[in-house]
Amino acid sequence: MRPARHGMALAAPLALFLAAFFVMPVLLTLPTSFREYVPGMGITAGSWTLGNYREILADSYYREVMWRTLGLGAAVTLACVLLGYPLAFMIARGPARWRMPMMMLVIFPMMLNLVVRSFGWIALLANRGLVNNLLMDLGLIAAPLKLMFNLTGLMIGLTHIYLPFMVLMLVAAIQNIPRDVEVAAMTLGSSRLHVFTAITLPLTAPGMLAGSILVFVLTISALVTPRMLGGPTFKVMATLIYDEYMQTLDWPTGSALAFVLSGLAIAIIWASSRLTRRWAGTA
Amino acid sequence: MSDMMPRRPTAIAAWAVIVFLQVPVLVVVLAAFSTTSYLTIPPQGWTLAWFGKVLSDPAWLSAIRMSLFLAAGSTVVALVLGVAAAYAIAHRMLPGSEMLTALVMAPLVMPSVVIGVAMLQYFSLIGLRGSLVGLLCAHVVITVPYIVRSALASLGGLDASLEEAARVLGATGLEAFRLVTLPLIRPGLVAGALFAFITSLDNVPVTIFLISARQTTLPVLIFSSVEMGVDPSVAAISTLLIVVTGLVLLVAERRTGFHRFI
Amino acid sequence: MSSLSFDRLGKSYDSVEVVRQISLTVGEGEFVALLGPSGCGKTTILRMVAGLVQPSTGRILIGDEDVTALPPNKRGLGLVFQSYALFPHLTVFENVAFGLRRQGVAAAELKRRVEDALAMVRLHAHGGRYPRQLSGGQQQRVAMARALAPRPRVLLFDEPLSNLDAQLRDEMQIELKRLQRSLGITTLFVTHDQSEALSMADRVCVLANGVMQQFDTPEEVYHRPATAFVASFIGKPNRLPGTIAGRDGAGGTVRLGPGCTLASAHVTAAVGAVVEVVIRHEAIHIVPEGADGLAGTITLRAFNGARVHYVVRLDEGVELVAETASSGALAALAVGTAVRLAIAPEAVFAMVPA
Amino acid sequence: MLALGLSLPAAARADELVVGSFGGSFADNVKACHVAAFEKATGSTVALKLGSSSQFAASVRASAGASDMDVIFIDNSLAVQIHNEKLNEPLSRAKLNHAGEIIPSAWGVDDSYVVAMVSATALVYNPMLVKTPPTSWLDLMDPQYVGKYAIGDISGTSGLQFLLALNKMKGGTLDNIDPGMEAIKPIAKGSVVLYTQADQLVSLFERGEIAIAVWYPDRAGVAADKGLPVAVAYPKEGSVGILPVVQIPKGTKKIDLAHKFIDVVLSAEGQKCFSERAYIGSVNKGVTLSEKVAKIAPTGETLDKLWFVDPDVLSRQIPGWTRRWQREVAR
Repeated sequence: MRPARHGMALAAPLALFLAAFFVMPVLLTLPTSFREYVPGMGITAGSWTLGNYREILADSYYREVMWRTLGLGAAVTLACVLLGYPLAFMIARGPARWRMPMMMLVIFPMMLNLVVRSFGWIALLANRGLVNNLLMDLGLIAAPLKLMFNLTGLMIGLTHIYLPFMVLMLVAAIQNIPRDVEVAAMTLGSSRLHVFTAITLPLTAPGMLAGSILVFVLTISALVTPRMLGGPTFKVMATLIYDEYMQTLDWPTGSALAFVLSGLAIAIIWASSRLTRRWAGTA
Repeated sequence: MSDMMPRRPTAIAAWAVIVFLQVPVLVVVLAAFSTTSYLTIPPQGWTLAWFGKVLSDPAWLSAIRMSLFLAAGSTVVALVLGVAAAYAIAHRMLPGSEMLTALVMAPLVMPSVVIGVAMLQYFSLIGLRGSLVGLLCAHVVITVPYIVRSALASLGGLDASLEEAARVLGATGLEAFRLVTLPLIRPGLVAGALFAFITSLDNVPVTIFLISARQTTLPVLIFSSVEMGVDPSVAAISTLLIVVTGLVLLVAERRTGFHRFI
Repeated sequence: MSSLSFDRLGKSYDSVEVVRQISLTVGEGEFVALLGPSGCGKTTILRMVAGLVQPSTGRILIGDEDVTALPPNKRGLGLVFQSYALFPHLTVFENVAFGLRRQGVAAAELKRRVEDALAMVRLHAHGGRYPRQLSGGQQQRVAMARALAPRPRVLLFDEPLSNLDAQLRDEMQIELKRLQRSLGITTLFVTHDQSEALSMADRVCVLANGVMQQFDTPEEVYHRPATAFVASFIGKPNRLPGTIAGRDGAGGTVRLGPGCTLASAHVTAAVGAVVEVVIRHEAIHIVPEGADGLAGTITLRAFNGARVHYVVRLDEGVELVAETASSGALAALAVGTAVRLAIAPEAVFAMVPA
Repeated sequence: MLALGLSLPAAARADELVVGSFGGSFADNVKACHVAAFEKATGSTVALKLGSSSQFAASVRASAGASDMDVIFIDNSLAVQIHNEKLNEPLSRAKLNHAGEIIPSAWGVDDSYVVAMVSATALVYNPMLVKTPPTSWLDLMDPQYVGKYAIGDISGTSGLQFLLALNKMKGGTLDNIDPGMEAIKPIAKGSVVLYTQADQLVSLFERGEIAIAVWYPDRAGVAADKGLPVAVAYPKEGSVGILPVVQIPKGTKKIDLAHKFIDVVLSAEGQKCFSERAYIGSVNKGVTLSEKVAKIAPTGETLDKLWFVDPDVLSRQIPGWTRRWQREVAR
């Protein structure tokens, strides 16, 4: 065990850096959320109020957006797990020659700029986009499906962004399972399905949970994609905060919303990492 | 040999997901060749004009340079700061390491618009506004979580006695890290650096507040032109960027084989 | 070569003392085993010698040099880890060359010394391989070669054989001992395996709960255990509940059952005290019917090649395990045979349970 | 890379003016019409910082009286807000040679800004799909357009102005938006999209997804030049005027240079150049627009009928209206 002063010396640069360039700016923003905002006049100096927070809790619109954001986070996370697991399993356990190409194809789309990627989706998902045109030409639907400015479009766009993150974390988790355990279960008479549900899945749960936390957090604070694929009719917390900051210039409400969102996210991370520890048997 | 190998349905599902991941890439690449002056799919007529336009426009080129510089610079700084701290955390060398971990991850949680405005206010106060240093620091803040996360994971999987063996064999602490630990965690770090690089390369909400008039980044330039209409040159530039980063990715893979360690 | 000494060496973690005031000297070229159950502090001592753990008290000397404050890379030691800790990203050759490169040994000399070291462990053909391509035994020998190549002043082993299967372990014991002898290198060997310690070491240091129990030759430790702990830890003991029936100097009598008493040469507790009675299997001798001894009946016989074990139920109901050579008349007693057991008082230890 | 880093110093160069401009074609036009002339006249250089009105407002506020921009293009309501927050330098007409050529109503309160161009919110339609040009805002409700029209979200100027136009038609006032909100609800529900970026409509028109929209004549003019099938109609109830302004944020060290730039913007040449390229109305009385532009940009009678909403009221009311819109219209 090395002395603590070495640890301090190693960790201090990052700790000080974050203190100077993250904690300080954010702390300076905190008072803003307790200020009063007068439209057209700006932030009233010297006023202190809890009103912004009270309004967030009392206003049914804010509550709706908050639940929608959390719901969206959960839905995208779930979609990423469901779509990502077979792919991760294939990468981790499939033929070795497919490993590298598949991995590259997972990482590759991450390189596409988010704004441009959203344009790509718009071209695909619009009422007269590629998908609707194809379906109509095939005679499968009579009128275009609404694929944008609603949950569907946002789910598709956000799942596409965060799926690679999930796949990469799941691959690592699946690789870490000792194969003997699965063989042991099989010799004890388990079917493939049972081995998967009773052994493989629980053993990858911590990795899956870690990936889920990451995807969830990134989803609920995503801005560009919700703005472009969700539009004004499907607002989430991040776009609402953006609007308060950038459209109405009501920074006090905006920062109060931001701290509420951050608080929610931290609470969820904390709760789920406790859950992970319990699953992993270390709590 | 274990029987838990993917069977045909799994393989089909996996390839379907791979296809899903490539779809918008294909759309954008195709749109880059369209003769229309707006983004459209399928392209109407084929042209290379947009590539020519982008490659001859100094604004796009300098934005690309700026973005790549910023992404590379912040990734390097984040690697140095992040790996050192992760090392201390992983080896339980300091009290309160859980708090430090939480602090490092916090920028992921905070909505980035708020970080952007907060930093603008703060940088105005301390005189860093519009400076490259300030922008670099901001990007380090948003990229360092990915580095620390992957470094912690890599270090956690490492046998602590390897470094001790090196020490007993006569290596100094730094030598032991350089000769033993670093080569072993490098693939994990490459993966973390990849996330960091992409995060920096894609960032709009923080960057947009901190750039100065003479420097802008690619995503900010694209984002600001959205308001005034997007022509296929953004698709062309994205295509170019994808090709370049794709090649970098392949080279990195060749050199480190990092895909096996993600 | 140098000697290795501890002077009141101690280590505490958060006020828990895991190593208490150990003083001993490993002579030049001597092979000393640190023996004890897991958690006794032996590995901590080894890591303090290596410089991987800072002692809380006391000093460590190599020869006349006080190395207590030196970092591990300045101590000139060789250490073979339980996990071998071979560098997975380096070839066998580079693993062995690692320490030499730290010393700045010139290329030609380095090559020669690496090859010598590999030849010494009979792996000269394996220099280009990676550790994962070797068997467990081969990895173990690479670890040896790597530790020896820089010509350390003292060689340290941390349970190096515990990951090998039984037969390989026996072979390696002999090989390792031969190597140590031929090099004449001062060696400290940590193990929890008494047979390993007894068969390999010149002297054995038995530890319990961070306290040195006995430091002596294997013969002394085995035949004249200094403490009750040593008596129960070395050899294969019968452990029975009993009470002290009488005292007589350092000895006395213990009562195992209503009508069963034994003379013991090692009694420390007062009359009436509840004790644990420890008697090694091989100290219990089966004697012919009619001779003096405790009467009982054989209930189980187990043959393991060199020895035969009998479980004998005494008439008073107590069960004891006795052991004899696997040939001769006493080796072929059937289950149900009535026998008598003779036990020398020197072999009976009455200990107050911890 | 390193050289690039070092060549980007924190402090602006002494002879360089930083101008906050909208991006895309707007920036191209500013470069062509204003920057070139300014650089030629003064020998100084201009760096354009691209962004939106609200980004500039946010940035000016965050930098609290020490803005890194010397001149900004910004919507008039936000310019008023910046003035209310005391974050701007007043314009000095004495330093502007062309001040006298400007229509009087272009000047902001206390000369806190000056209008740089005149645009409007009007109806834009696809003449291939719409045989009779629309004449009224309410034509949107015509059954033939069901599922084939689009209006903007309140976060964009056109959405807000359409709301105000409807409100006025239904008897509302700037202090009572209820009639407008009620009227716009069904229209918003039927809109193909509540667009947030003006150019979203380009692809909608192009794909024939919409036949008519509440949009900007200048955008329509530029798009028509590129081959988009669109024409402009000013509703008889009167359109609502859009006034992008120029303003000097507080803290600039180049106040004279900033005035010189604004002078170029206001000059007849600058105005004419911008108008012709962008299909936008001029504030310089000496400018006569070409017929092609005059047909689209607000001039003459359409200009006279434009309704210019008091920006001071706007800046105070917009946050409240936005909230109501979010909750009642877009929900």
